[in-house]
Amino acid sequence: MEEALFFVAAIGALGGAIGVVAMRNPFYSVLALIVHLFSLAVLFLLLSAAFVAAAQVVVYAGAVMVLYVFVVAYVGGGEESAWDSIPGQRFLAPLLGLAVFIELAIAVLSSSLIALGTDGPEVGAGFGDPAAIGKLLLEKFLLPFEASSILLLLAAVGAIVLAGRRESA
Amino acid sequence: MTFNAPDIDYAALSPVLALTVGLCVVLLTAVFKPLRRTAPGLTLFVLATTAGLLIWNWNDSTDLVAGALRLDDLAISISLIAIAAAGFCVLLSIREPAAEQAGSGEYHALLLGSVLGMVLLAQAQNLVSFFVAIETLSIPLYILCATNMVRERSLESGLKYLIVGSLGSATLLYGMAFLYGGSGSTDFAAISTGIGHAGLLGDPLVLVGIGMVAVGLAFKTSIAPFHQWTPDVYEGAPTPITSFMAVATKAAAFAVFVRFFLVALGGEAADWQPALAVLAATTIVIGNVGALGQDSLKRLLGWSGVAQAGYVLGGLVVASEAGVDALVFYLAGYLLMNMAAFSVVVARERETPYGDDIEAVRGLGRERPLLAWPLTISMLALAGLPATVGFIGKLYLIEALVEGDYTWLAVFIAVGTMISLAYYLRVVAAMWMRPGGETAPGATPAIAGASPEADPIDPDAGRRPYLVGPALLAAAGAMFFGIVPQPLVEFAQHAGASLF
Amino acid sequence: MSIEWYVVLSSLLFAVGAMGILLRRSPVVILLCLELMLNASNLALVAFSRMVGNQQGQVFAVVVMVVAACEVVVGLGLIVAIFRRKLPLDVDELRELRG
Amino acid sequence: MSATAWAWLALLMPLLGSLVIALGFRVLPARVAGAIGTAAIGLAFVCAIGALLNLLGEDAEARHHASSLWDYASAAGLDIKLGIYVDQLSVFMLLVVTGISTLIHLYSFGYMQSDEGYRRFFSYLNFFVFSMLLLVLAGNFVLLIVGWAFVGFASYALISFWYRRTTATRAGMKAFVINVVGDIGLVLAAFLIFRELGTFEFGAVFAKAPEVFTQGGWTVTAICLLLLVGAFAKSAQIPFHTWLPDAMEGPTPVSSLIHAATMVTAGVYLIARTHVLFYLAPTAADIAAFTGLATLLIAGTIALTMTDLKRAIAYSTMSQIGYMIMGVSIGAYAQGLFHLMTHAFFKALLFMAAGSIISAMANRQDIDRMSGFWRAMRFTSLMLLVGGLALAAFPLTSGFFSKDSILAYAEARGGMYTWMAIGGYVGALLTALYTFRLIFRVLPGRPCEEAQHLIETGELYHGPAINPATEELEDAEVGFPGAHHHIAEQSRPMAVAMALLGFGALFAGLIQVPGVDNVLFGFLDPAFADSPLSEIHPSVGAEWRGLAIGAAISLLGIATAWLLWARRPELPGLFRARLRPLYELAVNKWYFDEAIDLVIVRPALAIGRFASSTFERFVVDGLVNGTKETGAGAGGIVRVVQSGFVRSYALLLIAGFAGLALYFLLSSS
Amino acid sequence: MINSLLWTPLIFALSGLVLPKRAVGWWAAAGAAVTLGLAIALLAGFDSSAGLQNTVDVEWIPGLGVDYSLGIDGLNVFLVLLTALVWLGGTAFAALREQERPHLFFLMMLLGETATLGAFVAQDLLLFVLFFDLMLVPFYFLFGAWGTDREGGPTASAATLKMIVYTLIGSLLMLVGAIATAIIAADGGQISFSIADLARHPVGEGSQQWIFWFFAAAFLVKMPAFLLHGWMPDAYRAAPLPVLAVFSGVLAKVGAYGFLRVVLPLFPDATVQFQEVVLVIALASILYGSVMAFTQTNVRLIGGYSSVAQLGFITAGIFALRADGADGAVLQMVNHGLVVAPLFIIVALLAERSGSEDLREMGGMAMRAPVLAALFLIVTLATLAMPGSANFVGEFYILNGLFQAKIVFAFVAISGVAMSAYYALRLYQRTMHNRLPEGIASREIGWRDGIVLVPLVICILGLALYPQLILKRTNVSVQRSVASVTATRAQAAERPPGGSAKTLQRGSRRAFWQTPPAAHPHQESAQ
Repeated sequence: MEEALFFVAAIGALGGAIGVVAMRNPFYSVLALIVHLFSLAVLFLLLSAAFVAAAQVVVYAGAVMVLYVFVVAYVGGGEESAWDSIPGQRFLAPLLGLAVFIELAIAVLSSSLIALGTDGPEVGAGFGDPAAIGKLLLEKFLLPFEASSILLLLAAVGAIVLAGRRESA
Repeated sequence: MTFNAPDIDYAALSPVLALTVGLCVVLLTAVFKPLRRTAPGLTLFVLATTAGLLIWNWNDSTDLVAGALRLDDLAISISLIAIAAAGFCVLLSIREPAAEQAGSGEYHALLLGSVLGMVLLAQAQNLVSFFVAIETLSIPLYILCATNMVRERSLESGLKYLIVGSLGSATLLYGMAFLYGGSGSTDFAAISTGIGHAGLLGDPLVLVGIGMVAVGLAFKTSIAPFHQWTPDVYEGAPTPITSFMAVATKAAAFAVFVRFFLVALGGEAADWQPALAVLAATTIVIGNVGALGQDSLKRLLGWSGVAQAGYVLGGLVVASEAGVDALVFYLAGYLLMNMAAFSVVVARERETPYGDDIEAVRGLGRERPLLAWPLTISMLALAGLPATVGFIGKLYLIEALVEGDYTWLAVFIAVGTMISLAYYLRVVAAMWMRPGGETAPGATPAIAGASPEADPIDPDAGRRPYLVGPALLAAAGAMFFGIVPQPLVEFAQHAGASLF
Repeated sequence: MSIEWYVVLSSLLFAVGAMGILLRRSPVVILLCLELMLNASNLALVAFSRMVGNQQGQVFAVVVMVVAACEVVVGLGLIVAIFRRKLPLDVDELRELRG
Repeated sequence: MSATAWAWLALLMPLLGSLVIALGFRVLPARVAGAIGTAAIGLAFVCAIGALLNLLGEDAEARHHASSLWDYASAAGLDIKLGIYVDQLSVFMLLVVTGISTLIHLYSFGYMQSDEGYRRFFSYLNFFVFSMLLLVLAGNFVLLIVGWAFVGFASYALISFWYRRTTATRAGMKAFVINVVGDIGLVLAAFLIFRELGTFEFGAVFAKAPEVFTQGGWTVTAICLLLLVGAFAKSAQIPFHTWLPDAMEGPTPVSSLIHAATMVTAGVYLIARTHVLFYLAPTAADIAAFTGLATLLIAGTIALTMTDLKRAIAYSTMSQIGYMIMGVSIGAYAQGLFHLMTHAFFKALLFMAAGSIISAMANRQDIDRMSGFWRAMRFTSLMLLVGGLALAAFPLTSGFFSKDSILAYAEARGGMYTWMAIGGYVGALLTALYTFRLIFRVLPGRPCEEAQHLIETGELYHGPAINPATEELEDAEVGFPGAHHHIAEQSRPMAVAMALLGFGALFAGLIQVPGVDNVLFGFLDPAFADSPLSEIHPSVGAEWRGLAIGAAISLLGIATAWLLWARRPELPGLFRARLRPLYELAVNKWYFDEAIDLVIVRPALAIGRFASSTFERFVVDGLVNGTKETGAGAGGIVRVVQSGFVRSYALLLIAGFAGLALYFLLSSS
Repeated sequence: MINSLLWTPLIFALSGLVLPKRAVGWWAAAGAAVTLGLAIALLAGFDSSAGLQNTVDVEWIPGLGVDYSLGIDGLNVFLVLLTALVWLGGTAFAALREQERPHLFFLMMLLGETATLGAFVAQDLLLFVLFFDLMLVPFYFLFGAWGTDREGGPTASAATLKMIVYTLIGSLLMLVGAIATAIIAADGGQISFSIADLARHPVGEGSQQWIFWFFAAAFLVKMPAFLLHGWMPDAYRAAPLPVLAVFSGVLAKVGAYGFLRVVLPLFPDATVQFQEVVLVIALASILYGSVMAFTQTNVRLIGGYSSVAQLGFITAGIFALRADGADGAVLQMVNHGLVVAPLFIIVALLAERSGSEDLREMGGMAMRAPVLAALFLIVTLATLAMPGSANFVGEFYILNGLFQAKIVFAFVAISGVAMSAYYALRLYQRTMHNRLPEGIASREIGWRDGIVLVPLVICILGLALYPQLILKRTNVSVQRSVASVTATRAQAAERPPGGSAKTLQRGSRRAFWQTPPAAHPHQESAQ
């Protein structure tokens, strides 16, 4: 059961990812990403990370993607021409991607870390539920939590600075 | 449900708090039109306070907020450098078109945000706060680079920085994930013990993790081959921001570089030392040859910044206390040298139609001695000539390197310096050795022609105290610490001692 | 289902994302690819957190989401600004700065 | 006052004179300068006599003293003092040099009168005398070298005295460089001596030498050969002689003082001074002797064909010095010095006379243009004749005794030296020939234009001032060479000087007549007592036999000369036609200049040209530019990679990451 | 005392900035004069039997083990004097002429003096390196800003840049070398750069070998030596003459001085090992320099290449590794400085008269200028090491040392003497003698220039009369500097090298009895 779910989700995530890269039209790319995100959420659930999965769906598939859609709609998703202005890039990029993947895979598979082979230790029901995460966020990770809020504020300001209409314009 | 909030040592956290509060206050000025003018003053005040609080905490090291941060002399010294850089930046930003377009309040708020990121980064000793801090540092900078929106170059630099930067932080993050996996913890100290317990020293998983973290940090500190954004962004960004980035980002990134690699990955030193050494060497060579024959001063300084980063990295390569001392010392010196140079560039950029082209400083020696001397001193200092802080800095680094059996890297520094003379002295020559190119308006400038993009010319920017002052101050500092280096040496040694 | 699978999958996603950045020229898509990479990292984090049985990884993942959101916001802001300046939305066209 | 004190004084006088004249050149009237100069040398002569009397006051064995003023350069085991060494030899030289110099100064006082460079001339001349005295008085090799080089410089300065003449400056350069080569020989010799004996002091060297060196050992031979380089260069012995004829570019008094009477005989002095070493190195001594012989013959043949009055005499000087070198090398020390003295008299005299004639010729020196001066200038002609006779060793003149004493010694030593004696007699024949060739072509016959003019108007002929060597016009604007010089007939000082010398040339030989008196040798011999060779003494009979032969030869030579150049002037032409190759060889001075030019000068210049045009450009600059290019090239590459495409930056970043990861994977356990 | 000597020029330079344009030149000259006075006082109080004296030693950067320690001994006392003297000459000569931007000019001039003096008196290896590099800075400005651009050739600043980069390669490697020396010597202990300490326990042979070349590179380039002189021609053509006078007169010597002060005592093994190599370079410099000198027609270059040859002699003298050779070298450094400086000043005068610096366009200038001619003649004769000049004594000592050490090298080297005679006289004749070309004014030297030139020439004459003045005072220190090497040599002679300091000492004492004839009581004090 779990396996099947994993593979479905994995394929979904992978397919979504490839879709993002492959789609000529930004708009479709966005949609592909949404697929990807949902399948990721499933994977998170499989890893007993309920809160993360939820956040994934809400924050990403909800807020962020909407933002994307708006922007794409605003700037108009022109298809980009197939012709590549950088010689060799077309050819090198996949190679590098492959290389990176292989290296990472080797790193993981050849690691002497036993736990990697396991499904992970038994964990209680509370593992990864909002309460637990919230507790951590307010205790151990208080500072990053606060900091990220400031970060959000700054980002917002930035967005206004960049995109907001100025008196001058 | 119950949870017990971590006890917070407000005294030690005060700098961060001060910055945060200050940030918000400055942001408010953006909202109320009448207060617009006060933004720079306020910012300076905030920075001063923070600096004060930091100095107040000098000499004691404490873990903060459940070990997310650690305030020690390394953190303090680096934070001070960053704050000083920010202070200079604020002064140089007066009358800066970019600041006007972005709105003074927002502009300075973002600047403070970035500083906050740096201060956090310098103290971070937990992967999460590390990551958040580094993003808090970067994201405002992406924006600030693009703030001079009438100029295409500004936007371009912003976008480039954003893309490559995010790529870098993604890599960094993935590396963190591996290390977390390997050690089972996100605290630096715990990571090193965790790796040890799991017997993963030299394990591919961990090592590749280290590699990816190294890439991320190398990117921030513009180490080759992850340096390519540097010249472009430096050139495109508004000059005050460039000056800030050049010094503060490097400093903060190096701080965490040192802390993370020595505290969390100290056990793996034998593995990462050679790799970093090679990176340093390549950086030195690439940075210096890249700077040869550059006509844009900002670009030239960008390339030189790459090279300098290579030198500084040497201090980390040896993974010794002396190394860290040298690193901190050099960064402090770098602050002075760079600020002197950039202040002059800003001034000339505003008073001549040549932008930041080397033409702009031609004949400066006759025309504006008060600008020529700082630039000269900073160039000589960057070139590491004696009686400047640059010489002592190199001396310090080389001493550390030789002690750490990395003499060959020291030789690289020597050779690199030799190459660097070729372009540093070119600037000096332009200032003193040719008849001044006439700066009459209407002369066809080499760069950023009379296009609509061109910033307005302020004919006597070369006399503005808020430009000349910083230049003179920084230059004076660069010379003073070249002749009386001991105070700065002790400063650096404190910083180094806090890790060992 | 052993953790390895998840991690390998994440690395695959990471590679795909990187490849995307190298291949696509529309800044929007590039941002999307960055998202891919960050999510790959998230997957890895969560997987590892499951493996070591503490939730730090998950918290990290949450924070990463926030950060990612910020990057997106800023990125999109930039794109809009560029669009306003009537500049082509193609990273290859933006190369005044070089050499 | 001790002998050394006198010597120091003698050394001081000319130096003072030179300095006073030089520093006062703006204030001193010309004649005063001349007077000072002459007086200084005169006083030096007096001091010399003082030294002599002092020495005579002591017994023969104790007649050598060293004295030093201060440490000149003493460190690290080298001990070099500013010291002099006074013994019979040096006092003898002292006397000869100061004596002759006084007279020549007197002569110049008149001769140079109308010359702009008058003060400069006397300053130089005094400096020369100082240097010469330093040379002969030096108490160690270093100081000897100093004096040696100083005379070289003085001769350079005086050769190119009329420095507007390119020929003069070139000649000066030639003389100086060749002399420097000589100096180098001495320096190396000094090093070698120091290495073996650890000192430069004459006394110590000559004392230690016999113990340290074995007879004929290679070191001492090497030392002597190196010394010979110096000696030959200074004394114009083959192959270092080519500078001497050119040196005639200088004013005639200079030729007479430096290039006839004193400096050129320094080589003889050197060999005599270091006779101890030469005794220990017979090979070197023989080489020296043969060189002397060769020089005297070759120079003789060349002198036969010279048409330039002064150059002809110069070659005769070379050949006469050949005699002396031969003499002192084979052990005839005193004899050699005897000839040195007499030669000083008559050769100086000859030059003076020649100078007087040349003035009358308005600075022309070509004997083909001269004739009939007997009628025009009686006194000068007389003096020329006297000098000629002495040079040709006419019986009972000074040259007669001195030359034959050398040959007699050679004969007495026997073996191959007998052959040297024979060679010497052949040389004597040549001498007589070329001497009287000059005399018969210049004095008798119908007065030439210039002479005629002198007879009629009683004034000197004023032609356009031209350079005798190149026939090109002088730029007379300068005033030197002066509009005209002076002739003995019209200048009292010149006449006096010449008369005194004439007396010396005729009768100086009488102080040393075999079997009759032994003044000179008696005085000198003790100085050479430490060389067994000085024991050899030809019997009086043998001496007189030699004298008889000498007389016969000289008379024969004079007669032949009369036949060829006075009686039947067409004959020389015939001979010339017959013996064309021989003549060519002689008239081209045996092609020595060409040879040296080919072997040394051209290669050096070629190397120089190669170095500056090729090597410097390609190798040295190549090194510099090479580094520059590399840097620029690398910069170019880096900047191409910096393409501005953000995606290619990303590519490089990922690539870098891949590389780094690969490294870590490989280094992982 | 020594402090005031060192800083006086700088003080005058800075205070000069506030003066009006006309005064600043003379103020600077006054500064140089005061410095000279101090230098003379220093010499007067000099005790020729003692070693290092009136020393200053205070911590400068304790953090890095760098001290501010100065001192005078036989090696540098006369070089200091020379520096002060020549600088006075150059500065005064420049002050006599209209300079543009005089403030900057004289600031740099005097800064240069301080730096050079510093390099000479520094007793801390790092301080030495620092001053060594610092010397270049002012000359970069002086050459570049006041130099002459050559049409068809590089501009002044380009030529200067070449010079700086080229000479700094060496200096930077030297910096690495210096630090390496200190650290290796300290091994783990407290780092000290004091030359004396370092000499007491020299670093291992292996390290010596590469460090030696790092230093040698710096010094040889500075001189410059054959193949490393690529920067010289352009720089010399560009440089303003009064500056060139001091540059060529003094700075080149620092390199040679460095060998005696640093290389011999600190790297004895390497020195012995590479003796021949350096000697070959030295000989090459002698021959090449001379040959070039007599083919050049540009008067500056004749001076320049002759310096190459002269420095070759000096190097050869040092690397004879005998006391006499080294004595000669020190003496010759002073002589050469004393000769070259007036030479370039005279060249300046000639150029003013003939409007050209090319031999082919000069000549006959002695005509109306007997005094100038006389001064020039004396300088020329000194240049060609006329016996009777101090230069001769110098070369005599050098060559004697070489002769006793490596006879073959001596024979080759001495050929340079003959060539020097040729090119020096050639220079004199082609300018002063022969006929006067069109449009050349033969003017007598003015009294103001005379004031500059005559004292220098008098010094030449004085030394010629009494070179012992220098030899006596330098000898002790030179003996010490050489002793360490002779020690090594002797020890190498006995058994495979690489012994502790103790065996070194035994070896050296034996050595000093062995080497004839330079046996000298002072060598005992060398230990």
